Amino acid sequence: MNHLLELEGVSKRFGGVQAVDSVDFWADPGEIVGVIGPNGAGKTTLFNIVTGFYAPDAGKIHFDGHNLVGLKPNQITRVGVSRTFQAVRLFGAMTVLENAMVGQHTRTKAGVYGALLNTPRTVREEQKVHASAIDSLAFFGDRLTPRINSLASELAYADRRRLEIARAMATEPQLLLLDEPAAGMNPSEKEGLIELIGRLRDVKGYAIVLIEHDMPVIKGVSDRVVALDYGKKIADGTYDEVAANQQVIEAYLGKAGSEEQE
Amino acid sequence: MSEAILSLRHVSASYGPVRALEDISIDVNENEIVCLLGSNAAGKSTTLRTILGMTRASAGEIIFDGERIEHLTTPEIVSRGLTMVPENRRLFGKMSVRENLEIGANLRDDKKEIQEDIERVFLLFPRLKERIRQRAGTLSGGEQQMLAIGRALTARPKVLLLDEPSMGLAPILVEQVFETIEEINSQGTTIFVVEQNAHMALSIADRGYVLQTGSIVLSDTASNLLEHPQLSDAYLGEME
Amino acid sequence: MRNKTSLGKLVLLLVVFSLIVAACGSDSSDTTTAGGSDTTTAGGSGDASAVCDADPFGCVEVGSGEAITIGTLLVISGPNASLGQDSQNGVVMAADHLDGTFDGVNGELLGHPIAFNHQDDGCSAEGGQAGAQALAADPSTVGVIGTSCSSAALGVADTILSDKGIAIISPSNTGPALTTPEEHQPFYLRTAHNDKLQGAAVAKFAYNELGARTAATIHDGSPYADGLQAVFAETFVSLGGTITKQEAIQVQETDFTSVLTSIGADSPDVLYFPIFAAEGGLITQQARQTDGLADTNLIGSDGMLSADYVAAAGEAVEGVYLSGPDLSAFTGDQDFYEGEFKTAYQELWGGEPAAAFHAHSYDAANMLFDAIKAVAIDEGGTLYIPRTALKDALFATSGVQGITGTLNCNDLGDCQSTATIAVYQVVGGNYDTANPVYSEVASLDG
Amino acid sequence: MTAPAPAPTPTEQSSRRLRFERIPMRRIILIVLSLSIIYGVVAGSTATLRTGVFTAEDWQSLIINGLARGSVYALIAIGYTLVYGILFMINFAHGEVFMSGVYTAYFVAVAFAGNGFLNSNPLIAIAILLLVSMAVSVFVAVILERLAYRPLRGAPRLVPLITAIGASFFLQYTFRGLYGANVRAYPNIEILQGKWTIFGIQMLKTQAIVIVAAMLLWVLLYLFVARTKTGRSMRAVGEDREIASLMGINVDRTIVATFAIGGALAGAAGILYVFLFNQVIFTMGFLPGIKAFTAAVLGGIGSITGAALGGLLLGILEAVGPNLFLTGANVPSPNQLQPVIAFGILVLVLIFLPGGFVGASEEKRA
Amino acid sequence: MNPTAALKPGLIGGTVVIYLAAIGMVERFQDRNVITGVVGLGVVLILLTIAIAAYTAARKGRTPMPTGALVGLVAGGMVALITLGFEGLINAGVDVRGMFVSITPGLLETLEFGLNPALGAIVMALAGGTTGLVAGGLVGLKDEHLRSSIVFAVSMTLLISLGEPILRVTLGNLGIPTNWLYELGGLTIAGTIITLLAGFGLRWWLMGRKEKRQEIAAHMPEDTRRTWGRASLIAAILALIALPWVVGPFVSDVLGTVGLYVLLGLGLNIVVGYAGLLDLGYVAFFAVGAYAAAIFTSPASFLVTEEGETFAAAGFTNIWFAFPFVVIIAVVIGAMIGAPVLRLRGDYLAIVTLGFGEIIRTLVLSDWLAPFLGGAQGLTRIPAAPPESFDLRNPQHIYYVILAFCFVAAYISYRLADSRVGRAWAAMREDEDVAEAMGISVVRYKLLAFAMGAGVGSLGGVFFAAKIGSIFPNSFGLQVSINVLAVIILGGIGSIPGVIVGAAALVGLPELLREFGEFRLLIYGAILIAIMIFRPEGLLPNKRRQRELHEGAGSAPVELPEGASPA
Repeated sequence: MNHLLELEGVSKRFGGVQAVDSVDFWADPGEIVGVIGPNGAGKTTLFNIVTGFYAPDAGKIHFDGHNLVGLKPNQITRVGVSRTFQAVRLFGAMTVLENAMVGQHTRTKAGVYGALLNTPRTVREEQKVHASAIDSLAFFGDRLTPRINSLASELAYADRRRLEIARAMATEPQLLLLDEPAAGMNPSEKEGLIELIGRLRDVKGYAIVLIEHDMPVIKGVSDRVVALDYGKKIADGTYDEVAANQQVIEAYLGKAGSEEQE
Repeated sequence: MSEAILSLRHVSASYGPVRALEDISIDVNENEIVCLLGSNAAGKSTTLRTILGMTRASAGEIIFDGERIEHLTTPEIVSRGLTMVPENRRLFGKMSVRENLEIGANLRDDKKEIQEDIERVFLLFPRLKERIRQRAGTLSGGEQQMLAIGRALTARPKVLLLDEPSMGLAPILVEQVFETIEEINSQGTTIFVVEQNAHMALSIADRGYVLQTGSIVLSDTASNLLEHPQLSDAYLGEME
Repeated sequence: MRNKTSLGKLVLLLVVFSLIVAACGSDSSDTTTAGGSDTTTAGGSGDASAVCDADPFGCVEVGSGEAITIGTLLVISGPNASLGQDSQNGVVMAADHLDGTFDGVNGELLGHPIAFNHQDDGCSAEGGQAGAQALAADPSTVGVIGTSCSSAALGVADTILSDKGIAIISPSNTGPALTTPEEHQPFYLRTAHNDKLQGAAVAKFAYNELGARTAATIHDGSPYADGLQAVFAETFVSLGGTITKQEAIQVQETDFTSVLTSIGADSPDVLYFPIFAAEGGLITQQARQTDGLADTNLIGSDGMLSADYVAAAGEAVEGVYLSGPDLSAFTGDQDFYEGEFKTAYQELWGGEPAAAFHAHSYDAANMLFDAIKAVAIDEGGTLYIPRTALKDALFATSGVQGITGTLNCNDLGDCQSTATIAVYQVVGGNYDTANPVYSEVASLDG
Repeated sequence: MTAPAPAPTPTEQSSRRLRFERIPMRRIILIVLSLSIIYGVVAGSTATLRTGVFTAEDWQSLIINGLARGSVYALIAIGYTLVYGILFMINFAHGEVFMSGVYTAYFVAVAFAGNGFLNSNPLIAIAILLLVSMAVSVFVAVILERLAYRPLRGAPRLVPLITAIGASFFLQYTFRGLYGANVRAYPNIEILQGKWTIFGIQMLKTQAIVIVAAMLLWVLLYLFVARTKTGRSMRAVGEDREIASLMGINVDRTIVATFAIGGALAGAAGILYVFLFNQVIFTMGFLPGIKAFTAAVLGGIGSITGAALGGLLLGILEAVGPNLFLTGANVPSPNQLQPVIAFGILVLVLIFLPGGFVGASEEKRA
Repeated sequence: MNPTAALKPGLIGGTVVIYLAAIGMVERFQDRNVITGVVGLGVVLILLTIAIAAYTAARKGRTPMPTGALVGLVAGGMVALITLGFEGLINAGVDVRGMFVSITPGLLETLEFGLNPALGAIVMALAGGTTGLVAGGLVGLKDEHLRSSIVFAVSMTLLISLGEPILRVTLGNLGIPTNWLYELGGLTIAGTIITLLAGFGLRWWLMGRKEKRQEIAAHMPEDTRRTWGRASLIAAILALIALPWVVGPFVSDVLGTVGLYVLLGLGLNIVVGYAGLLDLGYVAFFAVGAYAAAIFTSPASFLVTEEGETFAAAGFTNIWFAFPFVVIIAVVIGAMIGAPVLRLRGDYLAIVTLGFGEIIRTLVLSDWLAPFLGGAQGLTRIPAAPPESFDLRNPQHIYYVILAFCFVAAYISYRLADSRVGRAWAAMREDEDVAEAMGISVVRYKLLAFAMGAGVGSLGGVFFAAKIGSIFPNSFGLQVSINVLAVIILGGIGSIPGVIVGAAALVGLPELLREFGEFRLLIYGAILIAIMIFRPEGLLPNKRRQRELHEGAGSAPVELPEGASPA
């Protein structure tokens, strides 16, 4: 129980597919863990299990002393786990600022009465929400801040990815799960992303788990890399260890490829 | 390249505000196997979808068999002899194996020949024959991929497009699938395959293109590409 | 009745308009005054201004050549529209017949044309309110024929119009509450019979004439049907009979076999279902097919006294009893209703009457016309109709022959205070309004 | 844990709160609710049966009755289910499609009755009525698709639903304007009068014919959808529109075909309906439409078998339910509460079996 | 000009006219004078339809005037031919009215302009052609000022004629004589000409001043503009307060009904517009409010005994005391109904709520609960609320009460939209999964929306009961739910001013045209379809909602997920 997030023997089956097969997984405070694996390896399913979107068929999940199994996604967010989505899912009809403000939901309390009566507490809270949203956005330098009043759906693709991270940051998590944050970015944007993820850990102190196909990004940020294939964990270690792992190479390049390499 | 049966000339396409393809040109010659490689979200699937009219090209020409097809609807394009094995198979899960094969031949009326084609598919994939009455949704991953290929074959395409046929399959099955693709090609069907498993794809292909964030960055013969230093940079990252 | 489009004037107007536009401002207005007035003697007497000043609600002033505006407040939309449309037809026909013939053209009253302000009571309280407000707001409204549904009148239309001193005569409100001393509004009258009369008459008929000792009732959730069956049940029990079941159905339903099976379990002597044509027809058919009801007498009331019902029930209608006004008791021109009136109705509206209430509304409109004739004061072509006097004239209606019977309005506005209620039986696919199987002079006082 | 418990840390506090929130309150409420409803139904039913008010024949005829009206619901429900299966929209106006056909055929029936054709050649006459009714319903359904629904493909789901509600009123009042507001009685067809005894059970000829005809139509439809190319295209478009077009299927034409088939069945259902109830009025489509939709949901919307079973079940429940459940509980006018039973069942089914009886669970997580 | 190009719009126009005639609209509308003795509304309807067809076609054509004329000629000719056809059928002894009840002699007379059939047909074709010519001519008119002024003059004249029931009474109340303007429900000829000229002149003048005004507005300093804004707001409120006394009791009554629907619309707007839950059974809460209010106050209620006056002693026989309790009851019932069903998907929820609406209606109608709820006989004699001088049965009085509560509800809506709660709703509406991942308890917020909607809806019920004084089950049918839904959809889902516009258009206008009540639902249906197809965001859209409806591809995943999770 000394890890921040700890999964023990977690499994999930969909019809005929064993999407996640008895996976052990952990992340420590301030650690950046990269999760890699070919398409369909079960990476996103793992995220969905941790964040409560799927209930695991078997296994234990602990986070910061809480048992996460059986909690709803919103409760898991409240205890300090936040995530982004593989296909960016912003609130497209809201402004950039509003998206970030929604992130603050669990950290605030104002209800109907507060809104109606506009009590000093609500006013203060709204100011705090506003400030904290601005703060999250400011983390991305001048990428989002000048656009706080534009619609999320009007942003450039990479900025949408950034906004999704900012929105997740606004929930004030201890653990951030990023699902393919580099997808669709160009090389220089990826550079920026590597730098950003490092900064997130250093400045905010988050533990970060990221799924990524882009190996330079994985290499650039991960303290530790976990490889999945067919729902099983096939490797766990530093980037170099995992990259040298024969099973991983086969999973990635195909058997023929690895044979030719030999 | 006058003998190209399928060519894309300066094609661009977008999803909403995001530019997915930027001025790409590809030629596929008759009886060739051509592969398109690239990392996730590089625009590989978009290329296939654009060829088939499922995504509209915002610019450029697509020429199939001497005819421009970029303005046609999907059924019209299919009727001209072009079809695709989609990513993730996308079978009609509630239909039987036989029905899936029959629906592939939806545009044809020659009942006898359809039957012959179905038998030919069974020759290619004997496993499917055993499961002929089973619902496609209950097949295993490998069987589903076989069925998806079989479904495309019953349309008797001149050019067959395959979208990541290896995805989610065990390595042994991946090899089988690629062997089958070679066999189909040897029977006279032109193949254009999109794949992330670069080595596997290049091992059977004549030529290949490499796509990176919507643009073609490399194109060469398969053997040259296998040796090309930039391939691992662009596609495999720094894994090696 | 219908506005004719005057082509010449229309074209002229278009031409004039385009000329104006072309010339941008040059005006060439020609004002024509509407047709001349012919003076007819009005019944009222005395100095108009004096009478009008004396009347607490003043007078309606109908200028020379202007029309006398009659409001209607009947249900003309929604599922009950055929009921209100039928009544509205009756009113229009009364105006049509002012000149003695049904020719599709309104006759004149005291030398003035009749104009209608048709409002919809929606068969609901809110519809009655809105419609009554609209009529009350129009100072030219002389009187109102309406409402169709008791719920539109009770505490709503009757109050609003009475507060304005506008007489309202309902052709089809039968709810007893409207004419109780507690609820009655001073300007409210009705030519429909009070449920108290009809429900009780039917109960007496069933107990005394048919010899029934057990009875079941069905209502459809309308205050009309519910009220009738309640009065029936009360009277039937007081006569010594037993009510086996009081059931209810939903309107617009079509399958009533489960209700009928439930009722059939007791095999009552009589099934009384005072509802409307559509559901009534289905119940008639389905009752005939229900085991326990083979020998049960089926009785309906004036909501079903229509060709629609007979048609809707098909062959099963044979032998059904229907209560309603005793049209045979009409002492005037026997053939008027069956002959001239019904023929004209079909001619004008393209079909058989959908309900029985066109007759009541025809009578109501004539009552109003007579009262206007009696009190209006004609001064140089301008009519002055004092409102309170008009109401008093209406309440004074007595011994007048209408097609629904003799109209005698009592102090509480029941103009069928003593009515002859008849029960007809359907024989050979039709009921003969000339030959009721039972007739009783019922009085509210008795 | 023998040491005196220290003051709970914030983490423990929130943990305790989470433990409380982990209790599946909703499920508990639902279980309590369902148990009390089951108790009520069982208690009411036993009380009713104990009184012996109703004989076995009564129940028998009620059930036959339920089957007959259920058969009509089933045919209409198939129209909902087909459209839902392919477009994932509730065609709220389907009840009006049903009304339009049979109401129009009424005028043909009257003409036939007038010249005696109806009773001299009843089978031909009925066949013509059926054709007219089906043709008009198909026409209305196809026009509806073309003018009201097709422009909305790909719009958020509620948009076509609201359009359909609008179309429902529009059609209802169009036919009111055309044909009038009165109720109209279909002429009697002599050969349909009277009763038959089948397997020792007495039933009306019309009921027997309606049940058999509906079953026949259902089988025909089932075969059509399972065996024909159009049927296969319909299933394909319902499963995956994009891949269907990749198979060379013309999606638009397939959708039109689906509306047409739903319309044809509604038109046929209309004629069966007047066999049972022989009257038409412009509002007649609304209630059967709502009920057929309920039936489709009961059976699992999207499933043809489900629609048929749902229709029959709803019909029987309506016929038997009020008498069985409520009479014993001494509820006055139990049959007036039919909608409560019908919609109550709908609510319960959707709560406990969101996919209906036949369909697969639609909820993506428990 | 391509003559065949005029065929299609012409035939469409003709079909619409024939449709309008066949459903009886032309004939019923003809009973209403537009210009008395000259033209009735039915003929205006025909000509207007043809004009619209011609106008639309002419705008596309390169030669507007001939195109318009041709379109009009085709449409008019088609109408004429079909009219002749009907004449022929009738003369041949075919009972056309046996089927099409609206094809009456009167209708044919109108369609033939009262002439003999052949002559009438020619005139109809020519009238169509002329109308088309005029419409096409308008398109061709280069002078923007002139064209706009003509259109304005004609529309204003039509509106003034249609507004006769209100305007005549209102002007009468203000002591302005109207005899010169109106006659037998329509405009007089003189009135028509004056109105046309006035309209033309007004528009001409306004257009001339427009540029100048814009210039002034552009140079207005910020605080001056704010002052102006505030001043106009105050003016609007003052106008709202003065309104009932200007327009008289009838229009006040209509305004009260409109206000009631604004209230209901604001409540449903929270459920549908903010939380995105389609509720087709909203009438349930309206009924709960009305019945609860009636039970607490009516002497016919089982709670108020003849002599006991237990509740009277507690002050309950007064609607002012009852209404907070009513709202609490409705909120509780709303939560109870909502809790089990809120996890259902959109259209399933719609049907289930529709079912609940029907269940509630059936229960209030039932004999079973009649001892408590009055059954078919309803609950009557709901007492007037004190003070006596402010009788709520008076439309001019209840107007203020409803107005006040509309303000309260609008304030609630307004405050919520931009609060933490409103953001949670907006997030949930767009993407439930992501909202959940952001820590929003979707079930709780749906329930909150449902309960609040129930509360506002019940408030509507309370004042409905107070306004009418007696309530009957048939006032609480599905129709009410549909009406309220149509109101918020027409105005624009999620938009507060939209609700007001929607209620005015869908409730106010039909109240003023009650004589055409039979076509009300037809028009409702047509409006719902048209709005959904052409302007799904409504007339006065809420900005965010508008984006959601027009977004489509905007929030779609960029590349189809290549490694889609096995869901």
